[in-house]
Amino acid sequence: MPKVTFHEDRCKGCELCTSVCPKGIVVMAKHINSMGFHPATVVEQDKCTGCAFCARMCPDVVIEVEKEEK
Amino acid sequence: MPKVTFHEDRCKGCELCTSVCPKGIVVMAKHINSMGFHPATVVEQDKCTGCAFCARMCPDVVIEVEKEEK
Amino acid sequence: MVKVFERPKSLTEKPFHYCPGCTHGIIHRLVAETIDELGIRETTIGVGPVGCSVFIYEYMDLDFHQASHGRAPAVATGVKRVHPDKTVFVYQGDGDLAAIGTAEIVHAAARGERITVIFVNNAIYGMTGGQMAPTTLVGMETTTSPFGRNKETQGSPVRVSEMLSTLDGAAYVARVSVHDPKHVIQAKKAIRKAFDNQMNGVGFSLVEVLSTCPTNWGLHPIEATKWLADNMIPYYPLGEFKVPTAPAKVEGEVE
Amino acid sequence: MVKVFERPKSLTEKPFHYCPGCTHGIIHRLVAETIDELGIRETTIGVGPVGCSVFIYEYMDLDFHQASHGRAPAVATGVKRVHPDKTVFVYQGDGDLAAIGTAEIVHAAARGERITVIFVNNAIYGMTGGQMAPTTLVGMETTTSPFGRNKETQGSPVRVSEMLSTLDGAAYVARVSVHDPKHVIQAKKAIRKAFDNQMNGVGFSLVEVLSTCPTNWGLHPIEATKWLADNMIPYYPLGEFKVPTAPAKVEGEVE
Amino acid sequence: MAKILMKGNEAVGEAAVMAGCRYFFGYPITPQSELPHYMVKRLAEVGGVFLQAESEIGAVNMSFGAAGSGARVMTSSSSPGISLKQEGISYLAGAELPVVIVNIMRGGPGLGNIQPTQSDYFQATKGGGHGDYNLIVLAPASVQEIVDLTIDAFDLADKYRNPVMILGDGVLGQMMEPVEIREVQVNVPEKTWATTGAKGRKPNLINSLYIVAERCEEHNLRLQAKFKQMAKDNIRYEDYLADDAEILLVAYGTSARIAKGAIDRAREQGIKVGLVRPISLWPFPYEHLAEVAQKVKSVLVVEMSAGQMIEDVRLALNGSKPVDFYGRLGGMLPVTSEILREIEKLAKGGRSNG
Amino acid sequence: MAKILMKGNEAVGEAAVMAGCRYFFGYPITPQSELPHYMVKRLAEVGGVFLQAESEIGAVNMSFGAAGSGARVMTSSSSPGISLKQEGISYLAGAELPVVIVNIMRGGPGLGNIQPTQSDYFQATKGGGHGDYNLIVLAPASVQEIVDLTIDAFDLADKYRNPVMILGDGVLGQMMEPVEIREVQVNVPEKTWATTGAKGRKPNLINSLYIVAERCEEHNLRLQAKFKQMAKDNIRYEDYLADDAEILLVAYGTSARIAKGAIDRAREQGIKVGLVRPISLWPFPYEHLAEVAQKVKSVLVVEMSAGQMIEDVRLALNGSKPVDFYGRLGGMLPVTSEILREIEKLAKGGRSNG
Amino acid sequence: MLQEIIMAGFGGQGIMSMGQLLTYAGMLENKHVAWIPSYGPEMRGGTANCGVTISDREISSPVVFEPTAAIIMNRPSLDKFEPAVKPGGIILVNSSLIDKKVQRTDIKAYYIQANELAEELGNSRVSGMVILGALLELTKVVNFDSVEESLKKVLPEYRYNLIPLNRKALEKGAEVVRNG
Amino acid sequence: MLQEIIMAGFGGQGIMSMGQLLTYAGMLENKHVAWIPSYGPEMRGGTANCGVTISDREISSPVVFEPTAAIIMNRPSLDKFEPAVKPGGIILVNSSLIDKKVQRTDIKAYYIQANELAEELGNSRVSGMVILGALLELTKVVNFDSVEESLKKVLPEYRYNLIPLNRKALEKGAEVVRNG
Ligand SMILES: Cc1ncc(C[n+]2csc(CCOP(=O)(O)OP(=O)(O)O)c2C)c(N)n1
Ligand SMILES: Cc1ncc(C[n+]2csc(CCOP(=O)(O)OP(=O)(O)O)c2C)c(N)n1
Ligand code: SF4
Ligand code: SF4
Ligand code: SF4
Ligand code: SF4
Ligand code: SF4
Ligand code: SF4
Ligand SMILES: [Mg+2]
Ligand SMILES: [Mg+2]
Repeated sequence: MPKVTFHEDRCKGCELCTSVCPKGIVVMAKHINSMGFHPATVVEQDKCTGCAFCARMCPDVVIEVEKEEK
Repeated sequence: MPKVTFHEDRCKGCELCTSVCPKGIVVMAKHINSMGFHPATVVEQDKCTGCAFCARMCPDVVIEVEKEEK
Repeated sequence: MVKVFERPKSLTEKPFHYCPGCTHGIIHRLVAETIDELGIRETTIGVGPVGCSVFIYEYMDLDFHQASHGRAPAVATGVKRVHPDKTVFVYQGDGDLAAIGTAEIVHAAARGERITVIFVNNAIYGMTGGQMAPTTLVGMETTTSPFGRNKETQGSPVRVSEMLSTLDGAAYVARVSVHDPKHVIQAKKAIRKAFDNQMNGVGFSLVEVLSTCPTNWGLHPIEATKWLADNMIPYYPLGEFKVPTAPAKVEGEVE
Repeated sequence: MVKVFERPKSLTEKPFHYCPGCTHGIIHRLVAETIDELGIRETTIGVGPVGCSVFIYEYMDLDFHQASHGRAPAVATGVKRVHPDKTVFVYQGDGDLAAIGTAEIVHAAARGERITVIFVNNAIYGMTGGQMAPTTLVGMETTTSPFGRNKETQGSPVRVSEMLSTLDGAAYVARVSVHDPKHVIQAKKAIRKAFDNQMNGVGFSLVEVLSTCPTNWGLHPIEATKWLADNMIPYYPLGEFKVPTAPAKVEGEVE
Repeated sequence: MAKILMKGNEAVGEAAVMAGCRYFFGYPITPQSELPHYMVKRLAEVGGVFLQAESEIGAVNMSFGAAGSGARVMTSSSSPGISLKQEGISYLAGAELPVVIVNIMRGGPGLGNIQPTQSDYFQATKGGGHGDYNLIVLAPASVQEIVDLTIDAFDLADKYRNPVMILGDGVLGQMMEPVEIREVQVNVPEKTWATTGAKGRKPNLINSLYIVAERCEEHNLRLQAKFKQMAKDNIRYEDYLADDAEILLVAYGTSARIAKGAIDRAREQGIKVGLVRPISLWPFPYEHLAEVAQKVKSVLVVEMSAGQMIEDVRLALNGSKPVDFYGRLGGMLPVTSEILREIEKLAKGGRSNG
Repeated sequence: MAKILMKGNEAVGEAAVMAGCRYFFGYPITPQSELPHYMVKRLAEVGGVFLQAESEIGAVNMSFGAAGSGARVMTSSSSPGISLKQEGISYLAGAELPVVIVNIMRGGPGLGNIQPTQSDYFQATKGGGHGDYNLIVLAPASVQEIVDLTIDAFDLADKYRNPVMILGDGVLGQMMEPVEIREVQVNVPEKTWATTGAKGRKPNLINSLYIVAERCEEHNLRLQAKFKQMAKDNIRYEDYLADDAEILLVAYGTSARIAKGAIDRAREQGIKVGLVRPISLWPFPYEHLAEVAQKVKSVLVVEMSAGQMIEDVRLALNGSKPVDFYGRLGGMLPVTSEILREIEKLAKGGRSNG
Repeated sequence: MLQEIIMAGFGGQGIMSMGQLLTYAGMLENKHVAWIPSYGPEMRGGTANCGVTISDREISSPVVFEPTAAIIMNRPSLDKFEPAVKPGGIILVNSSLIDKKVQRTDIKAYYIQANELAEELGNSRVSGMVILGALLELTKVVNFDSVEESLKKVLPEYRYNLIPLNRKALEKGAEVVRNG
Repeated sequence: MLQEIIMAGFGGQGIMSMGQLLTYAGMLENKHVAWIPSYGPEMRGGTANCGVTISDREISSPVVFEPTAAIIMNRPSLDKFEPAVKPGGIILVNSSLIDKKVQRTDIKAYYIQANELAEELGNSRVSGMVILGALLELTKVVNFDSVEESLKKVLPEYRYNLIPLNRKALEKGAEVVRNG
């Protein structure tokens, strides 16, 4: 199952990732990170297809994506 | 009958006029003008058609062309 | 599990200072990914601009020159002539490249300098507070066109890729965008080609990347990507304007 | 008897200092004739370059600015903005316009400055002793390309008219030549159009005139005209690259 | 007359408009951006022309064209941009064109930073461009003075047909102080030399080329005579508690303001210290300074640079007094307490080692 | 060692090649054109790179790139072109890059003419660009000295990581004199800081940006310490009949040569006159001049300018002696007989009024 | 009277305008005034501060090195400016945002729950005005009416409805410090 | 020995090279030498002149203001340089091209039909060498062998055949002034 990891400290809360996830599973967290932004996070990780759209769109290289080896 | 006049003092002897006269009647003079150049001059003025090619090609505005009024 | 997307090695750990949602960050990453793929981190020298990306040298784990405003192509020329075997790339904004640096980019292209230029067109001067750039669209409000850019008095935006494509020395010229993932992937391909060309000894390559400036456009980052797609792309059509025709020349070969 | 060809009134009596056979003189005359025809001698302001034609102000009986090397389009912009009702023209060589002055000409064109530019392309730096210009043909020997311009290291000649034609602000761009009387007549027509446009409030107009430099080409003036026809025209095709499309705008009207 | 609170950069712009300037050519650079931002709107109101050039070189040459055409013109930048204008400035001086040039100095050399400095003093006063020429260089120290000097700058430029520079820094550009916005009687002298179309007169020529050396020397001698006159007529300075001073500070612009703060505190301690603040940096108040310095024991120059104006101070004193220096570099401001410490040292008869 | 007859401009080029310079970036301008014309051929012989840039700005920035990449680099121009390079020169100084810059001065201000002058002294020595920085400025007075100083210039540039300027004029550039073409031991220090690809080491950065003022000040203090060291180690001058002189001339470059001619003639008349010729204009030989001047009655500065170096002479003498001036402007040369007349005036106890 | 006041906090807290407002009020009272921002790279980084000088005499240095009073709106500003305050001076800390206490004993510290107080008044955005009110009360540098007057100069007319709220905030702040 | 020589005429007469040749010869004799051209706008206008200094001592000024000798190859140069020649100096006029006479009496004038003499030798292009020969004879500034030697340095090898002719021209010029 694909997995996305958010390096939350780097997130600036721009929301670009949320707008491009085809599954709509990236949302903004309620809490504030060390830079003072609401960071993005994934809900329903199991729906993730590992398409990496979120990661490719993130200007701050917050997101890593892993997939099972085939 | 058309008439070409060479303001000889201004001529730098570049020969461009000689090369473009369709009648071949512009030639370089033997003598030297005040600037030290062999000036261009017209021979067989009567063959001149007044086409002004010589004048248009002269970089130093040496040549004037007159024609009879029609 | 394998990583299908991770931080490129050619980026340092330092967080970008860019505003939230500024796509300079995406473009930095694409360059770094390309350098990683080609395995040329240790043989690449970057030349940075004056503009919001002035600190690029802090983010890329490479040898770098910080050039004066607009002159990065000239600096890169000096670098490349001394190190013809190294990969030399330039990163410039639109104020830097298309305004003050016009002569330098035109002549680097005309000379066919074997360098790769990443040209970030965000239609504005980001760093200095959102002034009109040569690339600002007609009607766009900026701090120096507060009533909207007036075509009659302030002129029409310069299409850099089209202009440089008229030069024989320019081998590869493409315009891409990074406003959505699909375009990010295309942008990456163009950047890759622009580096490949240099390594193959082909002449000057430039990739114009349409980019957002949410801060100075006064838009939310998501709105900014939409605005780019809706307004910039119609005036700045995407595509490859010039691709190398002749087979790659060996460095130093002379006709 | 009527004069069918005489010295234009807008020329002073002072003999040109140009070398024998240098076609700068023809081009000066064409500009003067145009000004005479339009009856605008008293309302025209010229801006001269640094180059062999630096003394143009001594030959034309007009108000003139002697601009710094390459910056004549910027100077003309200043003049025209102060005197929008006057006719402002610029006379520049290819070193002046296409090398050091690249940014100034590109942006005057992009802004659609309502000025007329006479661009004399003789493929060389005449005044300073025959150095390579951005317009020097590949293989051509000059004092700074003594082995012939090498495309690989010194780049390819810039086609200014084609390059500027990519700019929306450029209303009229044409390339002409003065190597024979027929072409002189065509050149005159283009120059006339370029002035007409300005008077009609149409934007930026530029006429590139292919010109000889017998001295630095090391050719007799007649050979030089032949060399121009045989070598320059194939690389620099003649013609109108851009003609005004929209009807002329009234000065100050804004969309 | 109403007072309003204004930023220094905006005050430059407003004063220019008051002085009848209707043409502004610039290129963005921090920390002077409020000036173009202000001008683009203000000139639209009064029917002037604001034009953002493609570069500083474009801007100075547009100014050349507009000034040669008879207009009152301003161009503005900050240190690196002013360096780029040096060829153009030399042309303006050579062709005798009245342009007001604003330099809001920032940290150098190179890209440096955007913090306030005074490290372009030499460039401004000794000629950063080639050839023998001088600019009138005016250094305001308050927003009100920015207004007054900018207005004067236009008059002086026209009077002498010479470029005039307003030399400020980021502090002056960004700070707000009350200014009096007064009616200004705009008196532009008739410019019969300007290019307006050669109608009913001989052509006018705007030119700095004198290809024959003898002519070029004549031209230069004429310029030198003009500079001499300019130097004679335009010396400006302010004395602050200098009358009875035993220690004399010399500083201009922002560092003079900070120096005043230190002087106030030193006076509280009973130390007799005063200030001469050159307002015109060119012409420099050599004689005045020499006169005031006669009565003092020691002189301390305070600059936001490695020591540039100090050379003019030394030239003024011509060895008559020791001259000490306290300076901060690279965008750091002199600190009142540190200046005070230098003053105390001098008061104790030591030498400052700033 | 063989002597050959060479033009000054060509000698600059040959010396550069002797010193291991393999990169030349320039843009045509009279009267330095023989230098690029020579270099394009000579560098082809030794496998170097000659590149004609699109402008002087292009040339100085190409030099920046090449110097930052570890090469020995030269760029050359004349007055207006050098003005255009001022931003670039400030960047070179800020980023500490060793580039040898040649200025073959011509008449100004503005377009001026192409005749020899010395009117860029201030620009060269006080900093025509923005910010606090110094160039080493070397002023040869013969073709042999052009060779020697050019070779030294490359070593000094590398030693201090600082741009070095060779300041000449049209006379020096165009004249021919015999020169010794000797074998030069080229010792380029290892440039571990240069950009060569970050292989097996941390990335190298060529940079002049220090956005935080505290860092920028530190950088500047480091630069100032370097300039101090440079100033200490590199003072050069020549004394000519100065030992017993009662009248001291101070002149450099071409005007020093002409001054020597006048001195020879004055000595024939028995007037005790000598010369100090600064060879390094920065650092200026302040102390040496002060020392020599102690014994003289009066000092005459001769320049091909309106008087620029005279300020440094006055700073050196610090009021201890009267300083007179004889200068020619706009491309005119000082004339031996006129200098002689000034000397005679001073010998009679009068003041020169040159 | 010479008051040299530092106001410091995050960008977006309205620090700069608050400083300008105070400066304006001083000008209206015919005092000598100067306002000076810090600018530069920090600005994008987030912190913003400005100095306000108000004096009976001509102002020598407009740069505030040793403030007689400081308004502190975030934690980094406390660290930065606490050491700078003139001995005997005052420091006003927005304790809604800062939990740290002032360490120095030679200056007088006031902790004001400005955000809570502002919210009590119905609008959290006037927290700055609450602290400013406290400053006015403690220093008497200008009076409330002048600040209200300057608001009129600074705000566009359609915003005049906000003036009473701002006035209330000022008074609230004053009250808090008056009472201890 | 200090000789300061001006050579002046039209561009194309080989004046500059003649000056360089003389300079070279001086160098071969281990004398101190300097050559200096006039440059600038005149050059395109047509006149060309250069100064040559040859001395036993180090050369102070390479600029020749008061020549000890002048070779004059055209009329305008006569007008320009006649007044400059040092009293007691000499002036050599190519009388093939100049019909005017020298007016000054404090200098010694020589008129040489250089073009005719050169044509007698079979090549009008060596007229300059004829005058140079005269100068050498009169001033002894360098000897003929050194000039011949320098020709070898200056000419490409395939031109060495011209050397005897040039030598003859030098001697011809010397002969003319020796005899007259
Ligand atoms: C010579 C000079 N002129 C002006 C500046 C000021 N300046 C810094 S960045 C910049 C423009 C930045 O715009 P752009 O290149 O579009 O980059 P962005 O910030 O939009 O990425 C300017 C004008 C400077 N540093 N140097
Ligand atoms: C800033 C500056 N750089 C260089 C020069 C020297 N210069 C004078 S004219 C010229 C080029 C002339 O060539 P071009 O423009 O082609 O005119 P042409 O003489 O061929 O008509 C140059 C480089 C100068 N005067 N100023
Ligand atoms: S990898 Fe694709 S599916 Fe998974 S979170 Fe990211 S965008 Fe959504
Ligand atoms: S795109 Fe990146 S920075 Fe923006 S919200 Fe998503 S994770 Fe955060
Ligand atoms: S007018 Fe025509 S025909 Fe007559 S001379 Fe001239 S070119 Fe020949
Ligand atoms: S074209 Fe003109 S200048 Fe040339 S030879 Fe003919 S008349 Fe003379
Ligand atoms: S100002 Fe614009 S370009 Fe600069 S970092 Fe912010 S969003 Fe990006
Ligand atoms: S050098 Fe060339 S361009 Fe200049 S005048 Fe002579 S022929 Fe014409
Ligand atoms: Mg941009
Ligand atoms: Mg040309």
